Amino acid sequence: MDFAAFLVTQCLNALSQAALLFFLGVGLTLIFGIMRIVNFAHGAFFMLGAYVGYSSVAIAGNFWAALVLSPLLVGGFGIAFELGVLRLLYRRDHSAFLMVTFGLTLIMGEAIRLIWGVNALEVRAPPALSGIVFILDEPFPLYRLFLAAAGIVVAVAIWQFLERTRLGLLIRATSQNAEMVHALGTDVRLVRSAVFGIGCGLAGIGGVLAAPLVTASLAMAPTAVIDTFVIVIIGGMGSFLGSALGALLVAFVQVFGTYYFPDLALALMYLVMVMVLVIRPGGLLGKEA
Amino acid sequence: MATSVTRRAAMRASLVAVAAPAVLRHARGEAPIKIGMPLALTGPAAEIGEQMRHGAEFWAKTVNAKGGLLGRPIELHVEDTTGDPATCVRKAQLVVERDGCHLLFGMVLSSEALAVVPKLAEWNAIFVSSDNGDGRLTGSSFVPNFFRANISGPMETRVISLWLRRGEMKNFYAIGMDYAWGHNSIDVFKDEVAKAKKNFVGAVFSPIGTKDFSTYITKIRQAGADACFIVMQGADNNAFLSQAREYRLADKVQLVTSIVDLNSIHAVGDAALGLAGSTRYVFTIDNLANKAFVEAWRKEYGTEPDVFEGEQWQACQILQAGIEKAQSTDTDKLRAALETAAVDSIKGKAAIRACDHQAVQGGYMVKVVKKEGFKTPIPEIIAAYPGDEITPACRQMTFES
Amino acid sequence: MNFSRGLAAAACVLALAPAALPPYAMTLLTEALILGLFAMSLDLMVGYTRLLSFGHAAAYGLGAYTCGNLLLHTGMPLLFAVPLAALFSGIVAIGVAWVCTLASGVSFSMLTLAFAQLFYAVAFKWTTVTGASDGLAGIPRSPGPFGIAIFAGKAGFYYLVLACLLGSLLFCRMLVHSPFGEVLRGIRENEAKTLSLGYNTRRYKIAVVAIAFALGGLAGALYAPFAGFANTELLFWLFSGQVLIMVIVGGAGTLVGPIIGAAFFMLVSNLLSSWTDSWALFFGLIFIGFVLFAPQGIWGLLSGTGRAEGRERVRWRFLKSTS
Amino acid sequence: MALLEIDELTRRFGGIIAVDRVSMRVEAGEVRAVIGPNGAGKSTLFNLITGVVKASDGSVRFDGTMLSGMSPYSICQHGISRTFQITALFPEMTARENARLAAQARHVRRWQPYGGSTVFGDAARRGDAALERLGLTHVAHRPAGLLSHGDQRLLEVAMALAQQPRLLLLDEPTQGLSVEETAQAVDTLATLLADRAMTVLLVEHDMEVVFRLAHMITVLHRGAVIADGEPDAVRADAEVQRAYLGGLA
Repeated sequence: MDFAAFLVTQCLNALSQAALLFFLGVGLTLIFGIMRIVNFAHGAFFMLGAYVGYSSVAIAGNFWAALVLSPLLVGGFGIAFELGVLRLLYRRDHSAFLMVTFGLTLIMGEAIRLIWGVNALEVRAPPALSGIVFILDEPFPLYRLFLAAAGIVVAVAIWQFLERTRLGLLIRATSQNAEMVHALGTDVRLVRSAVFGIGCGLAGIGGVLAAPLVTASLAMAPTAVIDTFVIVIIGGMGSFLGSALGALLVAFVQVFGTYYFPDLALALMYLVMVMVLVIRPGGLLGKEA
Repeated sequence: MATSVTRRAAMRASLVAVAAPAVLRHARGEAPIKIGMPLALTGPAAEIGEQMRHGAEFWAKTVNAKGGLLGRPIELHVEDTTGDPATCVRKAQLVVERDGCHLLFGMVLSSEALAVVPKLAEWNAIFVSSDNGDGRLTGSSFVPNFFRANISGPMETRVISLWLRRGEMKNFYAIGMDYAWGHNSIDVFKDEVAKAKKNFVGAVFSPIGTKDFSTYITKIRQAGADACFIVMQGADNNAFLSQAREYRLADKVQLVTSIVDLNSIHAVGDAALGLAGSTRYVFTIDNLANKAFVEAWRKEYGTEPDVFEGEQWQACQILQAGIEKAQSTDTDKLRAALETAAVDSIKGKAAIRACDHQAVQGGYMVKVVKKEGFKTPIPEIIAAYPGDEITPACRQMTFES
Repeated sequence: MNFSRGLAAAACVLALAPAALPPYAMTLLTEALILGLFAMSLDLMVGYTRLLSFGHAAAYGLGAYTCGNLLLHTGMPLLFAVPLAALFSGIVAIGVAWVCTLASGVSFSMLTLAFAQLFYAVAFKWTTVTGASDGLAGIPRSPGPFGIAIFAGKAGFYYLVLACLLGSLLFCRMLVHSPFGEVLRGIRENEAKTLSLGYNTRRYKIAVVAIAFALGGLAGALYAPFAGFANTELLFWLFSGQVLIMVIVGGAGTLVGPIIGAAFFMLVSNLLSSWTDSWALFFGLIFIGFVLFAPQGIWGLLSGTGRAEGRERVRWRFLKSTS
Repeated sequence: MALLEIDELTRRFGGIIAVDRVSMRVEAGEVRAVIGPNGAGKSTLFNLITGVVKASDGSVRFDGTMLSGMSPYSICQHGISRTFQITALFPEMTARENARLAAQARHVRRWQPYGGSTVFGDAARRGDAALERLGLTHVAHRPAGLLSHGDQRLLEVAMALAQQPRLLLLDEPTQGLSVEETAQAVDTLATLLADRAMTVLLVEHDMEVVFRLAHMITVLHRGAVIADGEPDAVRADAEVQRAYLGGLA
């Protein structure tokens, strides 16, 4: 394959991976921005998304149904958890959130094992997207193009949502100054529940979208949560644009770094993080930490 | 999928049956034969752990139903290691010291086995492996109390290389998971390719837990090989096969994997079609013992036995042969008996050799095809090789010719 | 202060344990004490300086690999290899801390995580020193000097661990009650103010990270000859997360609490997982239960003080009143 | 030579000039107030002097030593102590421990990792003395976070005093206090400063407080000095009046 084809396909690969990372990262960063908590269970929500997606496909027979059902159910579960547990803890130290979300990770992992079993499960891309297209004579999976496009569409949608809608405005205002929003007569608690739900729902979408690439398996959660932490930190905690930038940076470094320095594959992401944090301790677009 | 639910329910039932005191009392009140089984039952390696447990439980149940072994009931002490070597050592020590097990099965991962093996002498325990592929366990890390009933990594690689020697393909590439098994197998493969006077064009290793294989697939495509040797397992294997299909990799390159198992085929579906590979056990092996085993298994669990279920069953047969021969479970006597143990089992003849405690046994090459009567593709045997051709010389990891 | 009386009593009970407990219980207890030492070392950072490290496994792994290599390849006696490994871990920590303390808050946590993961990657690739994914196996408990072999046995090794733990506990107590410790407390409560009072806070933080790493390395150095192996899992981030949980469950900022937390974590997870495959489910519920119903940790429950909670309340009121 | 000499000190944040070529002299024993409308750059000036914010240009000399580029802790070690506009304390420690930790910073063995009865003893003596001078002895045993707002403001001053600084920077010591609390605090401060033993730089909004305490006044407007002199002179200054009135309008 010639270099042009190589470059184009690798960039598209990186974009599709960035899209998946973005679905995880944006949820985590929104939650952090509003609630000042680090959601350790984010990977578990991602995994739950994939499994719910599997069952949705099995029952409804349709990948698109999964794409709708999964975020709703996962987001709903997130809201229930926020209402039932997190809400009781807002006056507490960060370590309390760390503990409950760590506990939740264990519980969700085991619950999924009990419900769906230990074996990995196949989630197929919809037939319309299972084909390939030829880019400069190189075959490229349609599904990955779809991922990249979905990432861009959702990113723009979230951006518009934050800029244009009332809830978006409230979310931004709350992350700036929750007291003030509260004083102006909005129930900040509702905003928090909504954001936690949205964040988990986005992780759920990510899970469904990732499933055709990696199958739905119990191995999804642990690596996902750490990747997500890294991109959110690189981008700047609480920054929407930062999470998009972090996802792009990590995806491109992974794809090209792994190609040229396969021995460093394990360390690449962390090297990038160290470099970014040493230069800008708050992350690329974050406030000073 | 639906089968996993029924399988799970069935497994619970068998657990009860194994543990039920009523069954134990049947066996004339003799002291039970206690076997410790530290397994990864949660975490990424749980798929294999579950299979090994099924295999051992099915054997224990079968033996106990016939009045036990030497008139003594089999008692399995299963513990969850989560696939972590530190936990594995702790759990192994627990079953030895607390439960008094001096026979061990289990240890799903090589890293777990390598951590446990040096302690066997201290524990006065014998460990019969049913899935550890690392060549060094019968090589540089050999200890007298370790026995390998299963096919090792070098052996499965040898099966593939013998099969490839007959073919037309000239250039080979390899991708492996970046840990001991991957490196071992690919080293052996490289060596084999050189002996066959063909070209080994390169290899790449992916870290455990890799999710996106697009870069690796690009590398494989660019290498211009006729075939690619794959050494992967679990989630990584599933992800690789799914993504290889996305890129239609198989259109250009014959994929040959070091281990074909039903679980991955179920997980990736049609993405496995056309995949060739070695297998340690497959339910389509054509002999009487296997037919009976598959029949009984279907009755019990409603599915076909998978690789590690078959391998575990064979390991149990070998241990059983050793115990019957020694008429005892005393470590020294049993070790001596096991060194010459031989069975005519579900994979044909398998015999332990004394020099490195490896079970010499036949190897199978399979191809994944669609078959009437099966919902998902199944592995079909395309070649079989006798044990003496695929087993390296004693304590060696590579082959003479 | 009845701390010393309590400690003496606990030490006596623990010293008598080998006589009363069966071998497997001794194995578990020894490992629990090693983990206790590890968790206590992290408490210096988390509980006393509010430096939330997400990469403390690095300390354990460094200690374990160093000690393992010394014992395997140099024939150095156990009694020398263990402290040397701890020292090495502490020295490496100075460099790590120098970089990590450029940031603070969540970024500090993530930098510690990054370093631990980089060590993990190195351990995976540096086959000659670390044995890559296989790790080091068959690590001996070499005798000496002067042929002292008492620590090779089960009870002997237990006493070695116990001595290290008690010694470290006394050392940490001395540290946190010293002028140095008082400054750490200041950093914990208000770092900017501590800086403006004329303390070079970064230097204090680097010092406390180095001490925590040295003690964490001591725990790792004891683990290698205890288990007989060292493996990359000892450096994995999941382990860092677990030890952080041990500290919080036990009660951060109490030193004794994290030791109990570690023992609790290990013993309960062992007990549960022997009892049911679904142990993680119950384990998770226990954590959430702790947060909701025993916010001050196990030590808070045991000692009957609501100190941690009281502290949180004071801090909350203060933040409310000034923002 | 003046104790504190500020020359052409400038700080830009992006395009905004927060402090614009400020020059100022503070003589030993003098109480100088820095006043100005909101956003005049008073707090930034304090942060520049104490090293919290780095200067874009210009220099600060303290007793002949260049402070520019030094970190906050070493500036403090040179004998400059400060309070913050937003109360900065150790909320979980008692008032006494707060003052003691402040005093400990001046002890040669402040870092000592063992024992400490000598260090703590010396520091506590100085801390207690400072608390007494500010009339806080009766709340010394209470956690600082639970003190009344007025006491918290005074505690911060006590902490600064416990360091026996050669220059004391007070950033709006009466900020957020009620009228009675302010009156009380000003009385306490006035007594404290009566003997002219201390050099003080004071930022304050409340003009009554300023005229009661200060010997000299510097007026900042949009980052620049527009007046500098004795209280009566400044009060009469036309530009000052315009700045304030303009600020209000």
